[in-house]
Amino acid sequence: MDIDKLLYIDRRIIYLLVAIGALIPIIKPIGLPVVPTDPVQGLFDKVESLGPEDAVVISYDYGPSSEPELNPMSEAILRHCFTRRIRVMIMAIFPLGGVNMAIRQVEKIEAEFPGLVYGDDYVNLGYKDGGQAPMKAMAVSIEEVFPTDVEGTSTDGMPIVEEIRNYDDVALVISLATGIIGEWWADLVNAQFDVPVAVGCTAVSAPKYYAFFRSQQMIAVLGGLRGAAEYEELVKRKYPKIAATYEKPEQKVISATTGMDVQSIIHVIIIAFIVFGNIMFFASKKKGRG
Amino acid sequence: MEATGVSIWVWVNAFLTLCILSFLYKDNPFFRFAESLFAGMSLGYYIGIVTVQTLQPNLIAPLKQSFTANYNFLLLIPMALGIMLYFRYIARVAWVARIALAVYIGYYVGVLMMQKIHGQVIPQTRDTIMPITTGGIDALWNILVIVGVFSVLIYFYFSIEHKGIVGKLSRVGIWFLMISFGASFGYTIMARISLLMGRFSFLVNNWIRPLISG
Amino acid sequence: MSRFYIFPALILLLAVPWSVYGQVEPGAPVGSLRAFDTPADDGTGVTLEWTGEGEFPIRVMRSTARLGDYQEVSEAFAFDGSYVDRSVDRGTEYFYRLEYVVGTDTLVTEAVGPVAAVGNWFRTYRVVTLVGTIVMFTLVIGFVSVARQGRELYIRKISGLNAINEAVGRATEMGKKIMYIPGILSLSEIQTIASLSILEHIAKLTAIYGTDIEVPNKDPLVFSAARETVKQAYLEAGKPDQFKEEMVTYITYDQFAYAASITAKMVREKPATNFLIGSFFAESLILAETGQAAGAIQVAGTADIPQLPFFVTTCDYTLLGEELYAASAYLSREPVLLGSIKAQDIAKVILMAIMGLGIVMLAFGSDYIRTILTTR
Amino acid sequence: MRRTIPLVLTFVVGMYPVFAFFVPHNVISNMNQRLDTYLVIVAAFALPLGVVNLVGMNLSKIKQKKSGWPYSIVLLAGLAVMAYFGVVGVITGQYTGFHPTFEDLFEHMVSPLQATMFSLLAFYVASAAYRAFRARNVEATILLIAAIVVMLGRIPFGDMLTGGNMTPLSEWLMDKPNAAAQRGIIIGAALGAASMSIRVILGIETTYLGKGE
Repeated sequence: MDIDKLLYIDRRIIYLLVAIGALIPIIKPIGLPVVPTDPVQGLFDKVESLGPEDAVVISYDYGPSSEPELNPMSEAILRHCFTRRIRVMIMAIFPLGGVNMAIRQVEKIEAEFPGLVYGDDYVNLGYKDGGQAPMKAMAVSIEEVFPTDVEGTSTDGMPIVEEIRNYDDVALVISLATGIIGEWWADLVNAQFDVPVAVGCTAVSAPKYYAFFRSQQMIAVLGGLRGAAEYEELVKRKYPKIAATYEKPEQKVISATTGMDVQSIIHVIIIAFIVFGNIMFFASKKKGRG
Repeated sequence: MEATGVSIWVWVNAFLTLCILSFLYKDNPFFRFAESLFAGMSLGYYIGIVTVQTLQPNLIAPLKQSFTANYNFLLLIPMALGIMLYFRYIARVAWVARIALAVYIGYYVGVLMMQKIHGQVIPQTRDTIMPITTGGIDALWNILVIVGVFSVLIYFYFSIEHKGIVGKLSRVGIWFLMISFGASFGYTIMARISLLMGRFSFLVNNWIRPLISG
Repeated sequence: MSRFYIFPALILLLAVPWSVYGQVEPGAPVGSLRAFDTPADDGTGVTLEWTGEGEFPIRVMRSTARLGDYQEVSEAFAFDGSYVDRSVDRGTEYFYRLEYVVGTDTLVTEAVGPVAAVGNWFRTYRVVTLVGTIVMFTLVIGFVSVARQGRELYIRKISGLNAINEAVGRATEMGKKIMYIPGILSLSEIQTIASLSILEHIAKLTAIYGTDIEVPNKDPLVFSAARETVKQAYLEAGKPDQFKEEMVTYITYDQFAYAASITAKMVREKPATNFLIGSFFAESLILAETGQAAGAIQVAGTADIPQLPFFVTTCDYTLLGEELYAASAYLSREPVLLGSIKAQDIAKVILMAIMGLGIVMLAFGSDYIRTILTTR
Repeated sequence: MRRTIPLVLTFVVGMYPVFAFFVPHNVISNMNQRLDTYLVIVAAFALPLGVVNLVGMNLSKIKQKKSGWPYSIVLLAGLAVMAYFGVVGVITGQYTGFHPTFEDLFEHMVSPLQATMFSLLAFYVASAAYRAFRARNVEATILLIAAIVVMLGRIPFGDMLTGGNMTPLSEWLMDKPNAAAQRGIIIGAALGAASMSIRVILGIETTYLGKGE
């Protein structure tokens, strides 16, 4: 057996195994449990401390390509806020499809909470162009930044918009973000206007955000699918009613917990390859010396 | 648009998905087709986005509405700067394009500088000031973080040769960087797999399953 | 605490809030109402302060005349002690009073006013940032002028710079082309500007050695500036005739379509060397891994921290964060720019000293330094 | 003249946001908000610079029948169709937003292409990990161990294997040594960016302008 040849195996073998690993649980979910961590617990506790008299801004700062990671997160958070009857203002800063994410998510979850009144308990303000500009302007007046909601209806007279005038009335901003926007909420909005900010991000940004989490510029960081699965777990534990939603078959296919099965399998495949590569590496070194 | 119980769009979607995935095996005409289509369509998409989401609401609509209200005539300044960019095509006046670039770059450079100093340097410096005498394990971890920050900063110190004590500290800095890179890489794998799941779950649940079940 | 406020307080004196005091009514749940222009803002707020205890509900009332019609602005509790009215019109004079219910009677405090919101000229809470900014400017200007006077500044060898020259050399030996990818952000990103000055250096080398270079772009402004840069480099190297328009091209504005085109080029045209220098996002690994598989030597450089692990694992050399900026100053050939690297170093020393001092003071029970570094 | 005007402008416009950062007065802040939208407009005008280049290159490819020229037709067709449906609403005033076909084309063609290209990363992280994580020397070994610990800590399987110890360990790694290193890079890179900004504002760094007169 030629060890050197094994050391440089064709990448395509790795690709094939990864593809197979991803397919199996999609066809047949397994369901392994996850353990919640501090950065996620932070958001759960914060939301638990809020009630109907408080308002939360949820900003959809991601596009279609991050859906698999951030949708399950958004669903768990929306369900949690709606169950606690916290007032929710939904908006989007991400230019490429952020508003579509917001629309689809709100449509999906609002159907589960028929008791809530649009314009009073929650509102979807839609997309605002300009990145940091609207984020800054919201410190003065949210209504001026969003004169209409996502449907083009005037927000003038909507109780939630009348009462939640600017960041002073907002208890928490949650940004579901890809790329740099999550960071803006921390180093711009939190730094300049002192509003607590929690960020749910793709797993790529999370390592950097641990530094922001430590300095409490972000009170919570939900990193990727794992973060979503943890939040799902926390919410399900506390609220059996929400847990029941996740048992429905059509929800099961795309929940974060199911997704973790795929993750487990592929992570194990990659680790196995790394271990194999190192064994071969040391074997070839030995051979070289011999 | 219902073909075999699956809409034609799902077929298009699935076809393009497979075209791109085929690149993993090797470069081939299907990938080349999808790649060229992608380049063209995406640029066309941005032409639409820029027109509808930027030029229409921020420039065309306000100017059409009223020239004087809300100082709308000031919008002629960015418009003029934008047009100056095209002076590049005429050699004799090409330098005029620099004016637009100068304004564009100048502004963002100023904005970013303040954001970095105010939003990153100061808070991160502040947060490195941590208690080290409280006793217990937390104090130990705080010392670890402080050592990490200092050694990484020393690694980035350019004015001294990295020899002796400075060399040792910067070596420690490299270790910290390596832990961070390894950990971040390991952490990120999850994000990348999620993306693949999204595509596979589309192929399986929206395309193949309906085909099989009729 | 009190020591820290001396400096801002001096500045505050320049914009002393004009405040008016109300009367304390004996036995009332709230009293000592005062209203003043909210300091250090853009003239959109009037701040009210009062003394009071308990969760006693009160209403903040406002009118434009002392004896006029008072409208409710907000509800509050006695123990809140303050409220900022952000619904004012700038420059309009208002009168305020608090209203509360005892039994069946609605009682009011004495009205205070007139008070108007005006724009202020300094954000007192950003003194520390101002000091930091001034220090940074001073350091850069100072060291650049020292360098200008011809004084030698020692900067250690940055190993990434050798890697750049070697990578150009390898492409020349192999007779294959060099691909230079300037990141995917526009000129609004500082990294892109740094990348352009590194590109200038590399283009000069390729002009001298007669190596082929290609710079595919995602951002149209960068495209236009990169073409200018490369053209200029060929001119300065005395080979203007060797510059070809096709060297700097535009691909598309979409991140992933751009990545698809570049990876296809890497596989089909097999460049000997890839430079990935600038601001990168998720496409970093798509590009670098494909380039690696295609057998190219790769040098990367970015300050986008999340992408560093991918470049470090797939490229032959990576300029990490600050090294990118240092390299661009180092390579731009002008010795004065070395002064700015020195300035960065001194800034680091100052920061480490502040951190060290803060940690020691904290150990002795004083969080003075932490407090002054609190930003808003 | 040709160099002085741009440099003076860079200085004035660059100092403005610095000034506005410290001065809350409405005269300053109003203008600052305007500048934000203005520069987005300037950037929008830049897009044709790229489009002209791309179209020109592909047309000449087709004319000269260079290898792969049929793909240039695909590219130009995609560009034309998408751009047409993108701007037709604004030009005719028929739609306030996008033509419905534009949204369909995006959702069923552009978006899946983006997502699939993005998803290739799942394969690339695997192959990069296999190749790069070798215990060649001290640094590489640290990199390797940290990666494996965090990978195991992220998946439920890791906890099953170690009786629940993997999640806390990987969290510790992320929260302590990782955060320390990240902080070091953040501070360093921010200082580098700030000093680069000052060089640009003061006109010391001018590559982006081109050097000629």
